[in-house]
Amino acid sequence: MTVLIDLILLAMLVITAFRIIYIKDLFSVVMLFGIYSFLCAALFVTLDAVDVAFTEASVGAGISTVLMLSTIAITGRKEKLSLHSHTFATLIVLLTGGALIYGTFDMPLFGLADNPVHEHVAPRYIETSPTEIGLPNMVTSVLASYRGFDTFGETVVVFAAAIGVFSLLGVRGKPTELLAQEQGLTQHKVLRVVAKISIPLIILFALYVQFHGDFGPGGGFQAGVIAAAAFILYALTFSLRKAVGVVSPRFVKYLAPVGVLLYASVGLVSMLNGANFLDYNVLAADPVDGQHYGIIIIELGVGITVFSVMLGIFYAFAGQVEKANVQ
Amino acid sequence: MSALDYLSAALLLLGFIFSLSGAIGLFRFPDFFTRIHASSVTDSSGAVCIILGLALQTNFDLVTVKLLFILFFLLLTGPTGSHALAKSARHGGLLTIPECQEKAKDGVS
Amino acid sequence: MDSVLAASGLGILIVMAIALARAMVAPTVYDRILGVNMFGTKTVLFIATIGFIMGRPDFLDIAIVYALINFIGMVAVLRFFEYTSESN
Amino acid sequence: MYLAKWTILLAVFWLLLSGFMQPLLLSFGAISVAIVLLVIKRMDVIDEQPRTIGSPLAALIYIPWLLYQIFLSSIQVTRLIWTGKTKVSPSIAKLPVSSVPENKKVLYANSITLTPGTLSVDLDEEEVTVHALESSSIEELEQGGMADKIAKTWGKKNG
Repeated sequence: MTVLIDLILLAMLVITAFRIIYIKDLFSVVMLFGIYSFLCAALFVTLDAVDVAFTEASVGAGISTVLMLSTIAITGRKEKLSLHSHTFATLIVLLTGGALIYGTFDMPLFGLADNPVHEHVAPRYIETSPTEIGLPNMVTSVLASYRGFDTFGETVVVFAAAIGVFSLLGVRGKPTELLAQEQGLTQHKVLRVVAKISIPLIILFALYVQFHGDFGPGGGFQAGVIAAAAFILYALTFSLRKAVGVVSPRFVKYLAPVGVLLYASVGLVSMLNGANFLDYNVLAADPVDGQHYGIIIIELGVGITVFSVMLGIFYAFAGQVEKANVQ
Repeated sequence: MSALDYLSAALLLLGFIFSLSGAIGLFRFPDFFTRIHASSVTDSSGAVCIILGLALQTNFDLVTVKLLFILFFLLLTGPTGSHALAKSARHGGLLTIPECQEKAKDGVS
Repeated sequence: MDSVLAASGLGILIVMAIALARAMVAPTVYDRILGVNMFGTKTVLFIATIGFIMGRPDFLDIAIVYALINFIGMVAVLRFFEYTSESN
Repeated sequence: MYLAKWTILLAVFWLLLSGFMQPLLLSFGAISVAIVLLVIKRMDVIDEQPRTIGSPLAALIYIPWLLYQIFLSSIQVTRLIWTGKTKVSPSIAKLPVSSVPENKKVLYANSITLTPGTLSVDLDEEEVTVHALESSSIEELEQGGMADKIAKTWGKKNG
């Protein structure tokens, strides 16, 4: 039965992808991309990859849609027709695709128990993580402790992306006069009332995801994105000007490095205690407790950075939209 | 299967029928505003029946509460979305069928 | 009971497919938004059902996120739709 | 009073989501609720939204009634969908909302949308514009069954 469900989902995914290629209205393309993300996430759920599905749903369907829509609002809705011939490009794409498919013949069959991925580190994680780290959600153990260094790198990459966006588009410390006339969805009374009721619930849910990453799906990445989405909802329904009044761009700008530094400081503290960078065993008298504290703190660091980076990027994009609107 | 299981299966089936009808209605109804009504069948009755059907499968603990929260949130945001979309469509100049007829009459006379 | 759940999961998938068809071939852009929105709410129900089929009710957290994101996406679409139609 | 209501609501929401009674997670919960309250307070200073979340007890009376209404009209719309489009005679009308308490107007508009067959397409201070699949649904709304139910359930005291 699950195979049938997987097949239907994959078929819908392929159809959506093809439809996206042929639509010239970029606004519709963005909406179909939203569907694409929902389908991807549903597939991840059927594959039991809950944490990935969580991220795909919040980042792919949520934040990406908002950011792409802001981009379209600046650049225009129609795709420019290309005058070049597509033959050469098609050839290259076909060749690359063919090579990739050829490459898969050498790969082991999907789902076999003796695949290389299941033979080296995975059994060790599965066997020892309950005693070494003691978290019910093994994904969090791998992500935050065994691969804590990788996750640190990812957090730094997110932060670096923010630096790139901020230096290109700029995030102002204070709302300018440009924003003064901006009204938000003032006409939509129903929308505003419902948004106002749901925003606190969304933020609380984000914090729940943040602090329960050890037990269920979720963690800092997802929590940061959901919390940022709540403020984006506020900016969309009330107005960017009011959202900037609640959480100022300056605050967001200073908060982004705080998370990265919090993460790094855990590593430094473990080094000062005579262990390797990001080895949480030495953070408490009992190594398992140490792991637990370390993971909570670094997840918090990830959450803070992701939240502020997402909101900051939205502010930068939306600020450009309003600027284009006024001019 | 216990009595609760039968009840839950019946609710799931009913939810499926409502959802399917709404989806068919998306194609059968003549204009955008009538099609919103079709989508509203799936959003309200479809969601209510399916989630209640699933809730009967739980052990009546926190999982049930989470299901009910999903239902609450869908019932809160679903109509809000439909309303805002309809309002946007009218604001964007889309006319309902009675208004179209009115306009056609005015144009003739 | 598992077969009933699996059947209802498949049923929701069919509804999702019809909504997807509406979102792809839409007479007006509003119909497209309507189709996408319906697809989103059906995905929420689908994930919840899958959680029960696989005996992992903690999937419900994901269904909640879907419901939240679907609403925010809808608002974003309306917001930027009003914006672009005004400036054109 | 308003913030106290939110505090209780958020605390209950946290406990229901989490279900853990360990001191560490409970203190995280307290911190989270405090953060959200801070955000609510900051938002209230900035926007001029009327502050209300209503009484949850009244909702317990209203929601089952609403679900019953939804069920009834769903069957009606489902019949319309399957029997063909020729029978659909959509109509649009403006209804007064003066009988509904101010802070329940949004609830009224949403209830109209939630019941299949009727859809609120606009809401302002005095009127709600309703689009219906059949003109009989509008007549039903004009008789004020739903508005009366809301007014009766919440009473006029909250204003």
